[in-house]
Amino acid sequence: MALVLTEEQTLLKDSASGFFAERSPISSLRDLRDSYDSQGYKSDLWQEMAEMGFTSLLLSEDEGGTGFGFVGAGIVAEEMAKTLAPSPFIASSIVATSLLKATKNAHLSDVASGQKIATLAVDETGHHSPYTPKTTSDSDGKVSGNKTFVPEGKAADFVIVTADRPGGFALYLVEKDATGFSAEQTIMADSRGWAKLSFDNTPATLLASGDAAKAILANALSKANIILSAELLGLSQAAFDMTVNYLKERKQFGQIIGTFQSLQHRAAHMFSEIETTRSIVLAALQAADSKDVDDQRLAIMASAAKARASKMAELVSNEAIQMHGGIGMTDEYDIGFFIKRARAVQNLYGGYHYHLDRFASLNGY
Amino acid sequence: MALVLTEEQTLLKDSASGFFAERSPISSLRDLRDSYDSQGYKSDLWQEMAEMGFTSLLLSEDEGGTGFGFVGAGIVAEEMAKTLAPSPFIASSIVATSLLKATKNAHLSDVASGQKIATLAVDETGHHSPYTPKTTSDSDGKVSGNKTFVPEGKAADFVIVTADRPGGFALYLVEKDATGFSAEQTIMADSRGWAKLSFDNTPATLLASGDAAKAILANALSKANIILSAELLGLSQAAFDMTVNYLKERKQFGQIIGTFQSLQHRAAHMFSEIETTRSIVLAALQAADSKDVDDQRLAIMASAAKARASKMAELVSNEAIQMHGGIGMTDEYDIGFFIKRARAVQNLYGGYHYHLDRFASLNGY
Amino acid sequence: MSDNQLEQFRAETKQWLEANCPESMRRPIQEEDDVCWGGRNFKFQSDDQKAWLDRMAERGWTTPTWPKEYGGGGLSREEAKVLKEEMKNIGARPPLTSFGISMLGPALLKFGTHEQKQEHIPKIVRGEIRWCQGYSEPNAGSDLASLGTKAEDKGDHFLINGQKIWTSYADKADWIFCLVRTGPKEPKHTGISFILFDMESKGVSTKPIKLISGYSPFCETFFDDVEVPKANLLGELNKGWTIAKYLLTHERAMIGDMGLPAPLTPMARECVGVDSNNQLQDKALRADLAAHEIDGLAFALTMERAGDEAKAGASLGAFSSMLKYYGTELNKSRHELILKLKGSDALEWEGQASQNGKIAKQWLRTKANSIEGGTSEVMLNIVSKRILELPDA
Amino acid sequence: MSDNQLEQFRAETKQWLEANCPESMRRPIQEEDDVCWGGRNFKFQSDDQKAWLDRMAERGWTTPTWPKEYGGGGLSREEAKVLKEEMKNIGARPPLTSFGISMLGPALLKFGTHEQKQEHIPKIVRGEIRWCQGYSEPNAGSDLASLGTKAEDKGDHFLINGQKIWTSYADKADWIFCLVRTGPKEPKHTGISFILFDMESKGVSTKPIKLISGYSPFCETFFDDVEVPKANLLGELNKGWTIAKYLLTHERAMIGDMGLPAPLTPMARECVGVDSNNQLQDKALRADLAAHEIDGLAFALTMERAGDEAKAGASLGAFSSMLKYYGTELNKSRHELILKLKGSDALEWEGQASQNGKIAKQWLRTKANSIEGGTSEVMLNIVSKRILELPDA
Repeated sequence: MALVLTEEQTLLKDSASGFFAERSPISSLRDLRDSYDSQGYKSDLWQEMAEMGFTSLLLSEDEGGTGFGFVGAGIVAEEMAKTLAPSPFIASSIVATSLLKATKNAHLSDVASGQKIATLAVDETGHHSPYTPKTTSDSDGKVSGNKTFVPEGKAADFVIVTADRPGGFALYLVEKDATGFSAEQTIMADSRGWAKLSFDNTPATLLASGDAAKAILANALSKANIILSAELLGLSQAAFDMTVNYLKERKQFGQIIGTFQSLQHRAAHMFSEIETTRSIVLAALQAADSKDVDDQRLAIMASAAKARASKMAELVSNEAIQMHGGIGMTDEYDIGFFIKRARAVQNLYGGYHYHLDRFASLNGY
Repeated sequence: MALVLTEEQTLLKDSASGFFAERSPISSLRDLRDSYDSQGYKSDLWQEMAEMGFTSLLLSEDEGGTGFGFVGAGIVAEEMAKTLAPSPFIASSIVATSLLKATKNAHLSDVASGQKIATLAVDETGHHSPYTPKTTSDSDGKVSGNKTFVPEGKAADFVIVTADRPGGFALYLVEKDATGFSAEQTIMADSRGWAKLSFDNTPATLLASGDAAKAILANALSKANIILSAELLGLSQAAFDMTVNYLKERKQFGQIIGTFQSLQHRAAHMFSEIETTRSIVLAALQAADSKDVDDQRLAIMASAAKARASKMAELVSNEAIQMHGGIGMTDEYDIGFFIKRARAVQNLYGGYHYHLDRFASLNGY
Repeated sequence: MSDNQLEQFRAETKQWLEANCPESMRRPIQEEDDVCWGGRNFKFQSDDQKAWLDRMAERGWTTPTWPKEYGGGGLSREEAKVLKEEMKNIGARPPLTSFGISMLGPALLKFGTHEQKQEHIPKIVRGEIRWCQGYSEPNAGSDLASLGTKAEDKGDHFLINGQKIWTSYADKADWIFCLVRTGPKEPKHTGISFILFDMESKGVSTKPIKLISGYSPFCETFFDDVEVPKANLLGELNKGWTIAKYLLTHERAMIGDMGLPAPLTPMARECVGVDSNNQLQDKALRADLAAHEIDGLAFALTMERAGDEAKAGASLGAFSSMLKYYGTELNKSRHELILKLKGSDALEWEGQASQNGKIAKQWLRTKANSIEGGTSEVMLNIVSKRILELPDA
Repeated sequence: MSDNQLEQFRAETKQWLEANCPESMRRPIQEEDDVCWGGRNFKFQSDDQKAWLDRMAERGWTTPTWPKEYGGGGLSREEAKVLKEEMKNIGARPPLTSFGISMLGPALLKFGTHEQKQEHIPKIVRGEIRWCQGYSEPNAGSDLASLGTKAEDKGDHFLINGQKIWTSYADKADWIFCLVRTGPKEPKHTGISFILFDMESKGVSTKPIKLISGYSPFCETFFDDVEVPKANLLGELNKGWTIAKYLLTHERAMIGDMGLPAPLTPMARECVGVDSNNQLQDKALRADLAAHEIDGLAFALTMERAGDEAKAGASLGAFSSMLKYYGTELNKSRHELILKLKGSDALEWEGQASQNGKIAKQWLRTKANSIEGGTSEVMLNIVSKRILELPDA
């Protein structure tokens, strides 16, 4: 497949771009933060996203979706990231949707329509280690344990949770009003809707178990990491554009600072890193949509894209602050929101080193 | 101890600097290369170095040496490296001398006077792995096996060799005319006197065995790596100075290229890397001379110095070529000799990654 | 000073510290509140904090090497080093931290009149007056010399109008030392004067700037017809740039004076875990950590070497710009590494587990290291021009 | 072209290649001698090498997309891609490698007269004439436009005097395409013309330059009163810069056209060894290798994307400078990594074990990648100015 957007995809990009710029500028995230909103996003934005079809991109038109697939989802994630628009898009419309689809769960349609919010609870420490949960379940499917770093964990209507079950690994679904379940909001640097969850003998529905469950989770995490790479690409592009504009305006020593060659070269280098990342993200998105790509190849592309996008985002977000100088350090200016969100996305479902290791192992070394 | 040179050490530095500039400019190495000299250095230079006392720096005045110790040896290694002067200084006057001294071997005085050349043969593959030799010996001390990357291996009058002996690791001494011994010159990128050695039931004198031998070798390798760090520092400094001078002369686009800010910043960054390396090298040299520093601490300092000097030398030698542009690629110009020697020294007794790993292990992580 | 005398000094110091440093002042500084800044409005955290300051100030040991004449400790460099070592041995906190000590003091001692020293130094030593620095302006950041705050000559006083930015703790300071324009704007460096005044003067107002780290250590500071007596000029009229440069060099050299930061090994072992070889589980992170710690060691040794060379009579000069560049970039890398060691836990912003986001906020705080006190870019310019002597365009 | 037609073309091509590509031409290119450069004095390595060239040239498939009119293959982009894929499938070597194909051809096709195309293109297609490029001069490297080689108008011919440097294989080439000054030196870009002439012309001499890699692919080339007919001017007088720029862009875009380089995994596993988890023993090197291979993948995909965007009608423009910068820096890193994987074995310079120092010499060869064809610094200048639109000083 050619590494360019189709006409339809370009239209989607334009409409997503306009939508987020108008409906959820960065000030929207700032408002949520300053009001200590516990949901972490605005319900009316989410409603409008559903109406735009953004919540059902992964479902074919036959399944009641918009059929844009992962390339479409990557486009939306990238545009959304440019204004740091907060919503359960990735947690619910990508990760949970992938898992519900793979397990043929009946909640799928409610999630795809945006009426219900779902999320995956997988991490138990600061580091991603998805296949060896300490959370346990008995053979009746009662789940006990703790999860952390759960996106939209407070807002979710139900949670897909990993657990160690007698006989092996398992994926469960837990309703938010189930007994023994509680979600505590965590205020994180990026001001989004994170939560710590706890389960105490909580009744849960078994979605999948054993190696099948691991394979389903691995596939969903590969896809999730590809979409997160698109998010990192979008937020880095926006931070970079702001920075290049600033270089064209700010004067010091009687000169526009953008005339200084060392800043020019660093900017040109960042451009190269962003553009090469753009290619691998697009190829990974196409791989996620392709029927010819097996799980191993998908995992390689996902880890490559996530590792690279993470490294690139670290470079660009740091340079963005440095090149802005003092003003970049002020909360009043928007650039700080980008570096904060970048680190959260870099960490979610495995950071740079995790994916470097995974890439090497998958490639046989 | 203060991290500055004493008056005596400064005098040694000045005299070494003048000596190598006059007696062994870079053209001297070029001559040896172009004449396919198999010894790899000029005997008269070596004789003069012995007269200067450079071959007996590690021996106290009581032992018949000049008593300058490792700080003195580091000074000589650094100055020698600035003109890439070829000699068995490191192989014989540092590494072999350390080992002969530690094993109280009678050859020590001949080596310290420069009359005999000795070297250590430790590597068996392209990678340094000193304590698990494939070379074996029987209990009579007959050695069989192959060694590679042996500095001055062709010129050496005798070779200290590592072997697996019944009962454990051992260090042996082999004379160059021993039966079954042969040394084959290897022409390497840096045009120095490297050799591959082979031993076939070769009679050898046992110097040390078991854990004691390992400890003696480890100590000598720590010290060797510290001196090699000083060599990397010296050659990097010289390549850097040549480069900065070139930046002040070369014109392009009607300007001295040294006025371009991106080159200025890269040069200033290199300066920082060189100066910070200079500090750790000096501290490591002082540690090698200090009675208060145990083997573990010495090993930490050695690995830190070698890892850092290697990384710095890689940066500086690459930048030196790039900043010289086309002229730097020509054999006629001297800068190419620096990058070639740098990589050989980086590799000898363990490269960057080897010492990074060792540093981490020694520090308990 | 003979080794014997020094050893005697060490013994006495040890004894005195043992007797006078309260137990609670022997614990590491954990948070902002633990730091004693002094000043008119300072609220002591505890009686111990006050006692420790008073006892140290009485001996002049809040400023060990300053002259006794003005209340300083009058110690030699060697003695001061001994004091520092002995304080470190018992884990004693610095009794007083202030810009009066670290910045203004050295300039006052070098450029001040006897009267000025008499007036200001003892109050700095005793922590009675807290100072802030008024350098940067909205349009004069890296290009500090283009500053525009005006001081007009009104006979017996200057009339000051203008705005400063990035004034550290201006809202908590009692006095300010300030660069003002008293001469023509071109050539920029020659029309600047260095002046001291009370922040309670009429016409001074401050507004804290909230940072991305959530902290507000800096202010915007406004001067609206502030009257300052002429006697408050430090050094000569229009020669303030010399003093500012002297202080900047001093400040840059101090950046890394904290010595080798604590090894990250314990945090790494705890957060990342170790395998059966006692190595960190995450081997790539392990390599990054080793590389960083080696760089940190090389830098700490370079600070030490620069100090030793200075003692041996060498002038630090532009080398301080290299130290400032390298030390601040290293500190930024260190905090990125800490983020990686702690993973997502590092990103908590509020809450007990994270001590209200200490790691995240410190990480963001470090981003300013390479901007404040001269950006990394300016430092590299200085190194390339003054040390490498690369030509101007 | 329909998919059906393309599939038919694929089938026919497969069959033809099977029948016509000699077995010995289906082995990878191992060394310099395996490359067929063509030209008057070329010594074919074997009859197979000559037969393979002749057969491919007859169909115009040495230059698949060039017009049939001048001997090219006349294939569409899609067909050319199929041909390339099918050649790759059987491991067929390129039948001909030449600067005539990769550099001069595109310029001739775009700027040449019908007569010029008729004269030169078929000889390029058939490998009869070997070309070299005369651009750089000792004082005109990155600043190519300041070149000084003069071509004086002598009525029916130009008289050429001057010196070129870095002329690839000038000592082996039959003809040269050359930038010469026909107009005033200032403004520099407008006085340059693009001219073609025979290297056997009186007054042309060459001198190989020995490189640090031990190879001598480049020459110094001297012109001493060389007479060149006016008809040999390509494009308009004093408009040669336009052609040179076109070619440089073309050349830069091709740098990475080799696709994804071979994975280093086998070499790494063999040289470094693997542990019981089937991971490289040296974990830090393993992480560096993974990071490098990911960068390589991202770059190869970027080349592919640029190609796809060009097909979709986008103009590559200054993006090619980014590709040139990134691809060459990546290749340099790759060879530093190979050195680390092989350890000291990589540094052998002569001898059988190392195929006479192949690894070391290739490593040094790559250092020129970021210098020749426009330095990395010039590429970054172009990106910052033409893509990011950052202002000139």
